[in-house]
Amino acid sequence: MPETSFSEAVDRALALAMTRDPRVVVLGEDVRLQRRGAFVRFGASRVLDAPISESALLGTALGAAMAGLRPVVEIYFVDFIGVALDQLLNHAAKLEAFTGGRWQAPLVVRAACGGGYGDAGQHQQSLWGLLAGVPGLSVVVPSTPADAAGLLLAAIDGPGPVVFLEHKLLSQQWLDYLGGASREGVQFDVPAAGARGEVGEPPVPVPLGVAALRRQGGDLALVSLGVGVHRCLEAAELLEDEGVWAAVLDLRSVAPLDVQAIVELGRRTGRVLVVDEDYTRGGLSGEVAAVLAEHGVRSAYARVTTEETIPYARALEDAVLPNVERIMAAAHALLVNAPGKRG
Amino acid sequence: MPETSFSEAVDRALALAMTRDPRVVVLGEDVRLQRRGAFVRFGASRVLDAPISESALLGTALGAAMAGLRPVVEIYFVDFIGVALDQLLNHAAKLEAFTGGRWQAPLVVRAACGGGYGDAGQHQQSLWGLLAGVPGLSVVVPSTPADAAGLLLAAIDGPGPVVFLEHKLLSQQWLDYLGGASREGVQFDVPAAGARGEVGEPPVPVPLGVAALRRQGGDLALVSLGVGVHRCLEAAELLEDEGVWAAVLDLRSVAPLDVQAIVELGRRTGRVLVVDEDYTRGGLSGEVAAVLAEHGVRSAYARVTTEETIPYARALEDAVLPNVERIMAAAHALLVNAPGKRG
Amino acid sequence: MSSTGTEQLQALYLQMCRIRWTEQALALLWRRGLASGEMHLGIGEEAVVAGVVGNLDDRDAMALDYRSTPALVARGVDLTSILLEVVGSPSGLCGGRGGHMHLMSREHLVAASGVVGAPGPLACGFGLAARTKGKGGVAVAFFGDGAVNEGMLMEALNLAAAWRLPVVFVCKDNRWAVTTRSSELTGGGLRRRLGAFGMPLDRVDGRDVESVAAAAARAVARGRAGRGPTVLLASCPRPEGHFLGDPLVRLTSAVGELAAEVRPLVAELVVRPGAPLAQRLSAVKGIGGKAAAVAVHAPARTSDPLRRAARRLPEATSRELAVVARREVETALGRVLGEAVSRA
Amino acid sequence: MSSTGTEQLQALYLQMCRIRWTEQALALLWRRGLASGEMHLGIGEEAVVAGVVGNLDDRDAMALDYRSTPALVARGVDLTSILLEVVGSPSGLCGGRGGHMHLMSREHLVAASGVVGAPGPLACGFGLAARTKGKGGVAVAFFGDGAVNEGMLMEALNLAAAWRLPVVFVCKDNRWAVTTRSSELTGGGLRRRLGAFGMPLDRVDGRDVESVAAAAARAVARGRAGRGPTVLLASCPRPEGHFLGDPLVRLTSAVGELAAEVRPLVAELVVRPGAPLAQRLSAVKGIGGKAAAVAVHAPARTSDPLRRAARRLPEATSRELAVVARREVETALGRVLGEAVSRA
Ligand SMILES: Cc1ncc(C[n+]2csc(CCOP(=O)(O)OP(=O)(O)O)c2C)c(N)n1
Ligand SMILES: Cc1ncc(C[n+]2csc(CCOP(=O)(O)OP(=O)(O)O)c2C)c(N)n1
Ligand SMILES: [Mg+2]
Ligand SMILES: [Mg+2]
Repeated sequence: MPETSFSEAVDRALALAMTRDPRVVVLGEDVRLQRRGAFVRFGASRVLDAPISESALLGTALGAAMAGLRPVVEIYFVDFIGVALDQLLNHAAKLEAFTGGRWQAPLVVRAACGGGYGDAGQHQQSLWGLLAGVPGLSVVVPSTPADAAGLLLAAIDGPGPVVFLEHKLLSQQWLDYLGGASREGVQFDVPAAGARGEVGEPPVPVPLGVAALRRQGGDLALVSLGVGVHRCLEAAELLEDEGVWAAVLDLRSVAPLDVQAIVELGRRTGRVLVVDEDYTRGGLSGEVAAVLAEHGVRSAYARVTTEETIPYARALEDAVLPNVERIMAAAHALLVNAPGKRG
Repeated sequence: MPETSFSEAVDRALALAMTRDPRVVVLGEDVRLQRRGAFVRFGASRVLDAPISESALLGTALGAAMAGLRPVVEIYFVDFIGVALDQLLNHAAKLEAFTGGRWQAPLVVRAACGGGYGDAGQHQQSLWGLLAGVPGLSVVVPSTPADAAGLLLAAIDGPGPVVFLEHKLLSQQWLDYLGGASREGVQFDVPAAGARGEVGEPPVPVPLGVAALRRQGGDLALVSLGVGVHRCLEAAELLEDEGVWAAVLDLRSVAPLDVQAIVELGRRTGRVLVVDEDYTRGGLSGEVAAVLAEHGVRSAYARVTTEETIPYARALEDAVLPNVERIMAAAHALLVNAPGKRG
Repeated sequence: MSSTGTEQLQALYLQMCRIRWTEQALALLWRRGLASGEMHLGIGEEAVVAGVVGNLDDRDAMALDYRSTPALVARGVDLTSILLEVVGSPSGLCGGRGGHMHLMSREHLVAASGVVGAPGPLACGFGLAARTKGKGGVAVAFFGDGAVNEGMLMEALNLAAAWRLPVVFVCKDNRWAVTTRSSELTGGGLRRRLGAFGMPLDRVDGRDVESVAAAAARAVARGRAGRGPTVLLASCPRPEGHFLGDPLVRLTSAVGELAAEVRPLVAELVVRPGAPLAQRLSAVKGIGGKAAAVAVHAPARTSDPLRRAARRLPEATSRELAVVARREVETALGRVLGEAVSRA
Repeated sequence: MSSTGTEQLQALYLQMCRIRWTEQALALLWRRGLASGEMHLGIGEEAVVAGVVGNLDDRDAMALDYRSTPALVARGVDLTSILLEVVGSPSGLCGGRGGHMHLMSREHLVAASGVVGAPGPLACGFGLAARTKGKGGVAVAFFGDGAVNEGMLMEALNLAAAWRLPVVFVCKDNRWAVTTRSSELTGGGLRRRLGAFGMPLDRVDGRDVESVAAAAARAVARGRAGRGPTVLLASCPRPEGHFLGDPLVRLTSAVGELAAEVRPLVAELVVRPGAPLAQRLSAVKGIGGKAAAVAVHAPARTSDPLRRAARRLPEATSRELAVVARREVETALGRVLGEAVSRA
C-alpha cells in the first residue's frame, strides 16, 4: 500500500467518490481553488464556489441531498458552524426522525477543526461534542490518512448527514494554507504518523461507529480521537518506559459512538483516561464516563480536555490543549489513586 | 411571602431590575406585546421590538452590554439559537477570555425551552447542555417561581453572559400563548408546584452555580433541573411508598455546575439517577457521570433523558421525554443492580 | 374571458376551496384538542398558493413554512394523510412524528419547517438538484414578510441569484409578523429589499388568483428555461391572526370587557418609578393600535380571495365547486375524527 | 486647498503612514514566526480607515474585522501594546490571549472578530448604547465586500435602519473574498444590495483619503444628530492578497516555474473518467484567470492610497511625516522584538 499524506488521502477518496457516483457534488467557499484538482477534473457543474453564506449553503446542500444529490459541503472551520447550526440542528438532523424514516439526507459537511498553530479560540475549536449531541447527526474525526479516506467514503455513501472533521495539525494542506509554508521559524507540534500513512488503492471505506484499538495494554486505557490519538501514543511509549502498559483506543467517530469498545476496554484495564481536545463540558469526555457507569464499569476515570477558551499565545495555547505532559500527569495520578487492577 | 405563578415571578424580577438599574433594557421579537407590562411602565426606549434577525439581535445585545447597558434579550424558543449561535459561541462567551478579563458582557439571553405540549422536535428542545458546554457561558434553568425570579435578578446583575431558560410547562403565560388558553380538551402535564410558589417581596437573588436539595433521602439521588425536578419529586413520593428514600437535587444552573453538591450526594447515596430533559448525548447527564468518576465516587449511575428527536404525537412525545414512569423504571433497575448501600 | 381562462379559474377556485376547507378542518381539530401545540392557518393565502402551485408538475419541489397545508393540498398530497398527521396518527403523512409544522412528502418533494426563513435555503437546494437533473424542474419557496429579515433567507436570495438557480421565491406579505407590523422593522421596505438581489421581482395582488397564476407562470417559465430565479411579492390578508389563539386577537376582544388581559396594563400606568406618563400612554396607545388594526383586519370579507374568485365565475359553478371541495374535505375529516376517537 | 484642508490632510497622511508601517511590522513579525496563525494585513485600506476614524472621538465605538490593526492605530491605541499582543506577550493589549484576529480595547470601545460579518451586529449594539447614553456617540462597522453576503451582516443593516441607530457601515470593497471575485457571487451587485436597507449610501474612492474623510464626516454627523445609519461603500486595493502566504499569490508565482502547485492540475486534465476536456480546460482557465488578476493587482503602485495622498502635499512635508510615523513604529517594533527575544 502506498504511503500518502492525510490531505492526499482525502483528495483521493473524494475523487473516487465523484468518479463512482455522478450525484456527488462539492459546494463551499473557495472550493474551486481549495479543491482545484476536483474542479479541473469534474468541472464547474460539480464543484461550486459559494458566497460567504454558510446558512444558505448548508440549507442548499440539504435540499440538494433531499432531492437526490450527494453533496459534500465545506465550511472553512468548524468554528463557523455557529452561524449556520440551525441547518444541522433543526433540519438535516431531524429529517429522518420527522418523516418516520421516509426521507434521508445523504449529506457530508466537511470542516477543518482543532488547534495547535496559534490562531486563538475563535478558529481552533473542536466542537465535535456539541455536534454529536444532536440526535440524527453523525460526526467523524479521523486520525490517520487511511481513516480519513475510508471515513469520507463511508460518509458520502451513507444515509447522512455526517460531519467530517479534519484536524488542521494532521493536514499539511491546511497548515500550508494557514501560513506554514510561507515562512520560517514557525513550529507546529505535528504528529509524524498522522500526517503520513498507508492508504489502500482504492481506499477502503471505514464504517462509522467502530473504534480502532491503536495499541494494546492492560494497565490503563487512553481513549481519544483526532490529534489526541497521536499524543496518546506518544504518552503510551513514555509510560511503557515506566513499566506501565497503556492501551490506546481511537474512537474515530463521536456519533455513533462505539460503546462496546469503550466498555470492554474499561473493564479490561480498570482505568480510563479520556484525552479530548474538545471542551471539558463539550460532551464527549462526559459521555465516556456515562457509558462506563451505565454499564456498571466502575473503572477509575480521568480526562485531559480543553478547559477554557483557547488563548492565542503559543505557550498558553499549548498548556490549554491536551499535550503529552498533561496526559502523563493525569495518567500518573490515575495510577496512584486507583492502584488496584480493578476499581 | 405571597404565592405567585412562575411567569409573574419573572415579570416581577424584571420590573425590579429595570427599576433599580436604568441600564437594563429588553430587546426581542414582539416584546412590546409579550412584555407589555414592562413596555407600558418603562416606555419605548427600554423595551424594543426586534425584526426577525436573531444573529443581529444577539450581537446588538452583546455590543450594548460591552458599551455599558445590561440587555435582557429574548429569543422566542431556545431551539432558534441555531441561527445565531455564533454570537454566543464565538463572541459573547469569548470576550472575557480574549481580553484576559479586561472586558465583560453583562448580557442575559432569555428563551423558552422544553417540551410536553405537542409542538414536536423543532420547538421543544432543551439544548442547555450544548450551551453550557461553551466555556464562558452560564446557563440557568429554574424550576420554581422563587428561583426564576432570583436567578433572573442574579443574571442581570452579574458579569454575564447568562442564558436564562424558562420551561414552557412551568409558565402559564407560555402555555396560554401557545394555544392552551383558547380551547378545551388539550391537556398539558404541568407540575402543580412549579407553576405556583412563594416569592419574596422583593424577590431575593439566587446565586448561579448553587444546587438546591429539594428532598432528603439516603437510598438514591435523583439529580435534575427544570420540569424534571417536579417529575423527580413525584417519583420520590412513589418510591417512598415502596420504602425507598430518594433525595432530589435541583441543579438550577448547568453552568456553573454545583460539582460539590453532586459529589456529596453521590457519595452519600451511592446511587445517582440523572433526569435530564436534554438529549442523552447533550452533555449534562454525561457530565454528572464524569464529575462523579473524577472525584472517585463509584456510585451506581443511570439516566433518564431524551434519546431522540421529540416526535409530534402526544403519546410518542410522552414516551420520549423523561416521565415519571421512566424514572421509576430506571430507579428500580438501579436499586436491583446496585443493591449495596455503596457502589 | 376565454373558455380555457374559465377552466383554469374553475380549477384554481376548486383548489382554493379545498384549501379553505382544509384549514377549517384543522381549526376544528385544534379547538377540540386533537391537534396539539401551535396551529398556524393559511386562511387568506389561498389565492397565492393555488395560483403558484397550479403551475407546478412532478419535476418540481417546494420548501414551505409553518403555514404549509395549503401548498400540500394544492400539490395533491392526500388530504386524509395530512389531517391524520396533524392529529398525530401513525398513519399520518409522517407517521405522526412531524406534525403540522413539519409536514413533508418525499414523493412530492415538499418539506415544511417551523423555523422562520428556512424555506429559502432549502428551495435553493431543491433548485440545484433540479438543475443537475436537467429536466427543467423548478423549486418554490413560500415565506412571509417578516422572514425577509432573517439572515438565511437573504443569503438564499443571493445564492439563488449568484448560481442562477431555478427557484421562485414567493413572499406572502400579510403585513404582520406575529404582533409586529413588518413595515416598521423592514428597512427600505419589502419591495426594495427583495429587489436588491439581482433577480426580477413581480408584485401581485395575492387576493387575485388569476394575477398570481399569471405571474407565477412567467417565473416558473424563467426557471425552466434556465434563466434563474424570480421573486413574487404577493400581498394577502391574515384574517385569523398569527395563529389560533393569537394574543392580539384575544387582546382585541378583551378590551371591550376590560378583562384580565387589559387590567394589568392600566395598573402599569401609575406604578412608580417608571417612565413619564406621556411615554406610558404612548406605549398603551401602541398596543391598542395594533389590536385595533387586527380587529379591523379580521372581518374584511371584501378582501377574501375566495369571494373574489367566485365573483368571476357563474354562481352555479362556484357553488358547485365549493360543494365538491367541501365534501372532499369533510370525507377526510370524518375518517380522521373516526380514527382519532377509536385511538383514544 | 485651504490651510485647514492641508492640516487635515497632513494629519490623515501621518495616520496612513503609521498604519502602513504597522502593517509592515506585523508582516515582519509573522514572517519571523513570532506572530502565529493567520495574518491578514490592511495594506491598501489605509485611506478608508484613516478617513473614517479621523472623524471619531471618545464617545464613539468601532466593530472591526480581522484586518483590525489599521483602525486601532488610527484610533490611538498604543502601538507597542498592539504589537506585543500579536507576538502573544502577557503585556499585550489583551494579555496575549486574543491575538491579531481578536484585538480589543474596552477603553477605546473597539473590538475585532475573525468571523466574517460579525462587525455588523456588534456595531448595532455599540450604537444602541451610544444612543441610550444620549451624548451623540456613533458606532462604526468595518467589513469587506464578501461579508455582505453573510446573513448577520444583512440583518444588522436592517436592524440599524429599523431602529435608526447611529451606525456608520463601512464596506471596504477590495473586490475579492479570499480567492473568490465578489462580483461573481453578489446578486444585484454591492451597491444595490447595500442601498436596499433604507439608509443613505455614499460611494467613495477608498484610495482617496480626503473623499473618504468628507463622506465619513457626513455619515458621522447624521449619526450624531439622531438621523440614523449610513453606508459608505469604499473601493480599495488588496495588494498583498487575502493573507500572508495567500494561495493565489503563491499559485501566481508557481505558474512561471511550473512548480509543485501547478503540476497536479495538468495531471487532472487527462485522468479518466471525468468531465469532457473542454470543461476541464475552462476550469484551468478559471483558476489561471484569478491568479493572473491577483498578479496584475499586486504591483499596482499607482493606486497606492499613500502615494496619492503624498502627491497632494509638499514633498518635504510628506517625507517628514513618513519619517515621523516610521520612527514611531520602529521604536515600538524594537521594543517588541526585544521583549520577544528575551521571552524566548
Ligand atoms: C428563527 C425563528 N425566529 C422566530 C420564530 C418565531 N416566529 C414564528 S412565526 C414568526 C413570524 C413570521 O412572520 P412572517 O414571516 O411575516 O410570516 P407569517 O406568520 O405572517 O405568515 C415568528 C417570529 C421562528 N419560528 N423562527
Ligand atoms: C463566517 C465565516 N465564514 C468564512 C470565514 C473564512 N473567511 C475569512 S476572511 C474571508 C473572506 C472575506 O472577504 P471580504 O469580506 O471581502 O473581506 P476581505 O478579506 O477581502 O477584506 C473568509 C471567507 C470566516 N472567517 N467566517
Ligand atoms: Mg407576515
Ligand atoms: Mg474583500
